[in-house]
Amino acid sequence: MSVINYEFRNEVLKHNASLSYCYQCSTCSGGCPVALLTEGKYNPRKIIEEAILGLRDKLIESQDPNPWLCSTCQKCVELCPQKVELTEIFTLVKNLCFEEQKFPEAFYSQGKAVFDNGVAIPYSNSIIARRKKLGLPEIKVAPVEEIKALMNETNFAKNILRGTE
Amino acid sequence: MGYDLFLGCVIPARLPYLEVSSRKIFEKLGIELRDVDGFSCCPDPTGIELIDHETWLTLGARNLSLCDNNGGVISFCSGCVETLKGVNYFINKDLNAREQVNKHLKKVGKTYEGKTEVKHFAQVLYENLDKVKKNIEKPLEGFKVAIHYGCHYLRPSEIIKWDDPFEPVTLDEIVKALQAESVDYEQKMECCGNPLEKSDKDLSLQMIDNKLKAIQEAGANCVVVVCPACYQQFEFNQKELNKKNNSEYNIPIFYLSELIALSFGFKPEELGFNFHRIKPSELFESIGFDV
Amino acid sequence: MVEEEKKEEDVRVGVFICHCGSNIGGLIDCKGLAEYAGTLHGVAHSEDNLYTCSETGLTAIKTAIKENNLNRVVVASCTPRTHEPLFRECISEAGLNPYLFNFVNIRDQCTWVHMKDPEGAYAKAADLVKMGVAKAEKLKPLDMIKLDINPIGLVIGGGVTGMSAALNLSRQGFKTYLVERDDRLGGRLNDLYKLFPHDIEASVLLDKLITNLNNSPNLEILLSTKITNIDGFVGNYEIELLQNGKDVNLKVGIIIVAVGSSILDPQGLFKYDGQKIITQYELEPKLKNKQIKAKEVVMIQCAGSRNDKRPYCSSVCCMTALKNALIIKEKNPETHISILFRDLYTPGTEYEKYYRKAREEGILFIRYEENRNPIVEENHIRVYNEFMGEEMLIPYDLLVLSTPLVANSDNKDLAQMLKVPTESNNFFLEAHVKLRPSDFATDGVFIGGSAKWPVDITESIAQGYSAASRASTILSHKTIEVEGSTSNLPVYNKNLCTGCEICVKVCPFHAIIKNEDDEIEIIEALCKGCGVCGATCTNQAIVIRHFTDDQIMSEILAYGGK
Amino acid sequence: MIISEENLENSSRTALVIGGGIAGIQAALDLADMGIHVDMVEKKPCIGGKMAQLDKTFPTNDCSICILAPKLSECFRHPNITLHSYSEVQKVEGSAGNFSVEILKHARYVKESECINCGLCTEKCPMRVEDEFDREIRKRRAIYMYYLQGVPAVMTIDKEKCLWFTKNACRICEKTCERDAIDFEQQDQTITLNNVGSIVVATGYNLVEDIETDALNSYGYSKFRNVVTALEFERMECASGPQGGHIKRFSDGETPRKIAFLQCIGSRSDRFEKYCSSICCMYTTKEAMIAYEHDNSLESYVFYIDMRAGGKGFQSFLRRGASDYNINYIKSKIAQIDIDKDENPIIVYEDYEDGKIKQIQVDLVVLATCIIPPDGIENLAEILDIELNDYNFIKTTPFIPLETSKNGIFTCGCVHEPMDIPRSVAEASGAAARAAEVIRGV
Repeated sequence: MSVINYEFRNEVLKHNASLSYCYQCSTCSGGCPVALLTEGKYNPRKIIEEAILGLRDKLIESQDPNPWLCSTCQKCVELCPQKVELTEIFTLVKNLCFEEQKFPEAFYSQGKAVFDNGVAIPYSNSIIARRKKLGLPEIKVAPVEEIKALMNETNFAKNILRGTE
Repeated sequence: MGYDLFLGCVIPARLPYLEVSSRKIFEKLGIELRDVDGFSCCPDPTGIELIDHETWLTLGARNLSLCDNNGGVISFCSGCVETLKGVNYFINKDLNAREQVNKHLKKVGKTYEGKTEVKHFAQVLYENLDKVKKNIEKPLEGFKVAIHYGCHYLRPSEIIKWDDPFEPVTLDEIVKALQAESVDYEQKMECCGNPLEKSDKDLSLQMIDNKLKAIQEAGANCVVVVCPACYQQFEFNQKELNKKNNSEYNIPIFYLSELIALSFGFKPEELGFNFHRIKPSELFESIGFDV
Repeated sequence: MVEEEKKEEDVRVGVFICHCGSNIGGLIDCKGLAEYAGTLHGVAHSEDNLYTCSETGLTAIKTAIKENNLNRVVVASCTPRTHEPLFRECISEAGLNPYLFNFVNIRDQCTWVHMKDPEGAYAKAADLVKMGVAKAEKLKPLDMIKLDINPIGLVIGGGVTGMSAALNLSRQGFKTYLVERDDRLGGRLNDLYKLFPHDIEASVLLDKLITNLNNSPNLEILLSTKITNIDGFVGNYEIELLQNGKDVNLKVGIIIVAVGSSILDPQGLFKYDGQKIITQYELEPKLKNKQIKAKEVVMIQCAGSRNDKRPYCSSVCCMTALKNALIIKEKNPETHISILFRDLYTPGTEYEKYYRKAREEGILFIRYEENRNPIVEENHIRVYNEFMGEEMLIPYDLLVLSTPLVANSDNKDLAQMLKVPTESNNFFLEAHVKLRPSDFATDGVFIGGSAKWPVDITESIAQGYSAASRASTILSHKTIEVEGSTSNLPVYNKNLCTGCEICVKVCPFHAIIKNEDDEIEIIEALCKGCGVCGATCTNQAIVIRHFTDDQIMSEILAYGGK
Repeated sequence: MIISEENLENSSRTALVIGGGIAGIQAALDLADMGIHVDMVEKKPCIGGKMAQLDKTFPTNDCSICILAPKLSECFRHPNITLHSYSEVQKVEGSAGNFSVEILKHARYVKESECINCGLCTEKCPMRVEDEFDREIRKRRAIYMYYLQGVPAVMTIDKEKCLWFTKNACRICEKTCERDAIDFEQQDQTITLNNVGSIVVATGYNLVEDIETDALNSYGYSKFRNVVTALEFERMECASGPQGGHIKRFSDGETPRKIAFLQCIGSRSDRFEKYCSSICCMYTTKEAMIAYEHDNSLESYVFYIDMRAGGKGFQSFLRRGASDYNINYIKSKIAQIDIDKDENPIIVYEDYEDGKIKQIQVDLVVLATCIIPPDGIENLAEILDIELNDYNFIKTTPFIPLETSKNGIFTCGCVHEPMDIPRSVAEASGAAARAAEVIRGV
């Protein structure tokens, strides 16, 4: 039994006012490739309705529907007749899940890699050799310390490292 | 003129052979690509952005702040392009976001005002299609190409502002210019499923399975992509699917730059085709394409 | 008349078989049917046309009348309901009396109902044409009745519709009476605070309308006045009224019905208590007096409508709810408002924009299903939210029911006095819902506003004007000729009458009375020619012209006689 | 009831009605029946407007042309109405009570007084041209009757397509005509009306696809043969339409057994038209009912956002649709459609009842495309010096309905707001009443 949570609703609205225009027509869910594959277990419209009603528990705690199943294909954004910026709202939801440390493991490894190396895929010796063989220019190394500094600034470091502690 | 080149992570560190063909064709076309010091991960619009939008925006803005604004920046990767265009979009749309980002950047002595123009490499090629045509030495006759535009090459159109989000034409026109055939297939505009790899591998495989099935049914003999994430999804998963479902996928996957390079007369050896998991040589033989 | 002097052998019938596109021609052989008609007794000309009713077809009839010297015309086509007047007018333009025309219905009665049996349909059509020709031979020219028009209008109902109608009629130059049973003009406008979609105050509009009425020289307003009796017919109505206990009599030429609608009694709906649970109409004055302090407001749409008892959409409630919700929000943006709806009704340009604005202002919309009404509990509403696929609890300290407009309970009485029909929900029923929205089937009586169907203020005003226009088409003339009744008008033979008065009882149009001399009298202007009296009369004292025994027998004999 | 010709004294002022659809016709008839002379201007070769293109009308399911045709004739024959068909208003001067109007009457190259619409010329004309009235489902000739039951019932030569005008050849029609009705020398004519007391603008509407098919593209319109618009379907259903009343889909000529009707195409959208087109829920139900009457094995699916049925008898119409006509109403807006290898449209939708995403294959898709302001409205507004609203319809003000921004000029019907026929007719009468006020000048 859900109860409307105006506080959280307003938090989402403050972040993205387009949410309010949704009239629940289901263009998004009908056009979503993942919704089709999962027979509606993943449902972008329902996430939006939960955001409209401010159902933080469903969105962040129980993650029903699972926001990480969005393939970011952006079809819904493109098709929405009310120009609701669905994926931006989904991003907010996932960002909040991240803050609550409720996110898939793979995102952790990618985030950690960028924090440690400045890039998502560190350069292995074999790749460096292969590049040479292919006649490609030498790799320019990302300034790791500068990136780390910024990631500390934005609190990313704190959140990503929290998982490892 | 020319462009600053934003390489990103996947191509240089995992698929360097795709970088080869890309650099070669731009060189042949006489379009200068400048390597820039100090770039980091773009960062990934299907990764970092989803967990921390602010960090994504900040690092992206930092990357753009390194460009010299002479002609703008291009990338071989649709994900990087979406991030960089997205950063411009948000920074220009939301002044609070711009202020916040610049507050962070100031700490590392940088600033970014959202002015650097960002282009996908396919966009530049499309804009120079006449030049491309002039350099064709070996028309790609017999190539029945299933074009995979990929989501982030097109959408969100508010941010990408390039081709039509559902009825795109640019890649078709490039492929046709190479005198290859663009094969229409049922799932053409669907997502390859790569971003789901992080959260649900099975779903991700189902999506690429559906695409490959449709491509096979339509009678295409190869696929062309313009994004390394899509490339990996198509190229790396065929064997796995075959094992899992008893399917018989063996469809070579080309990067757009590779097809163009072939038509320009570059040899498979110099393009690093030996690094492809699904070797294109069988295709060349079967259609009598004389490399 | 020329035709009357002609002897029977001079009868020259023209038969026109209409294909009606493929409606008839697609199933049966119209050409063959026309050829067959040409062989019938009395037929001097026959042809088939793709659309006899088109200008091309009508020209063909007129040409044939001239070229073949026809004096009777039979058209076999769709239905006399829509097309008989047209063909009558056509032959009268060619110089024939319009009643020398006979209609044979071969679409509705043949090709439509026997769609799966083309041969049977053809045989039946041939029989009907044969019978139609036989009757045509016996047709007699008839005249119409000319009626004087009393160029005065009566508008019943002083709400926004009636005021608009009266204003227009008087501005067109017609003396007009505006009768209102209340002691003030304005009707529902008096109960409303602001009006959608531009949120002007109802009193502003009302004041403006009243000022305009007061400045109109031809207008007489009768307040606190009830209609007690209506006599007469188009052009000549006699109205008895009761004004503050005094009898008043008016003579008018037309009547416009603009009595509006009523508010549903909410007792028993969603635990209505008049305090914490009220209707939108009760909310209006509270909004005006700024009495709303509630923090949690819930509104329920279709409260008492779109159900088995009242299966209609009252069409104004969604906009009313949006408007009132926006007023509350404007005064106190912190108020939480949820609107529980089934299908949000905001058609057109401004209304859809208003709905979007309501969403923008943070009003929540929750859809419930027809068979899962929200349940009102002590401090919250329990509703199955279709969008979530689960039940929700919504707290409330004010519940507002969007109840429908309903027909006035005394519509039936007025309808009886006017001899006009009402529909199943007791709203007045117009002549044709599509093309005659402001007319009644009874000539000289018109309708507008929520008396006919719930409509908003803007549309009520337009409908008031519309009724005035239709009324003006009559009032603009010194006389009119009444058509429908004349063709079938009964002829009453006093000598045969036994005085049983059955005809008086059966006449559905109250056109037959027993007069002061104790004689049966037929009021021609009221007669619609239905023929019930003639069929009922035990002594053949009433004969229906245009449907005489002779004419009908000739049809029967043509079908099966020797 | 017949109105006699003995009128009340009328001022010598006349009325101008622009637009010969059902709204214009009703306004003209009312004014004429009040004894006021009316000049009616219609751009097309014949009056009748959109209503003439419809098969049936809701909620009574009356045959549209059957109930309209008598009114067309009445308009044509009324002694107080002068009909200017194939004409446009090109200049208006003056003010309420005394406008002067210039009308451009296009040359038909056919003498209206001579042509009897016998059809011989059309039969012989060698040019095949897309038929606008039948929404290009069939071809007509370069000399043509605008539609079968059209009024005035005279031919028109399509100058753009006629071989004589394009290639200086042919003139077969001229040789064929037994009444010498063809006149290649005919010129456009300017007609001046003075003493026009009031003007009623009733130029109706266009459909979104008339101007731009963007809103239809994600449904494969013009790419998939089995995706049609509602007005095309209307013509397909119509007995006098291009398919002779036997509904056949375009890919294989088969009768569809499963039809999906998609609502809000181009309307209620921030991308296309923001407003609700008002009539689509009802006309869709009607179309599905009529299709069912053609073939009782038909299943219909109506995909909607909100069913909007507020008019008289509309709710019971929908209920009947569901109970007696096999119409399934599904609350779900369709995002896109695809086709299978037999060109059957595939529809994916969310079913709110169980929250599942479902897929159905149908034989035909009908798009409920939305009403937009009529072509040329900006120009007309400029000529009349009246304002348009945010949506480019004629601007009116709530509580002052039917009045345009200019004194003495009134409007009715879809040219100022999307609406159904009963409301258009009521408004037309209302506009006539207001015009009469001005003309009578009391």
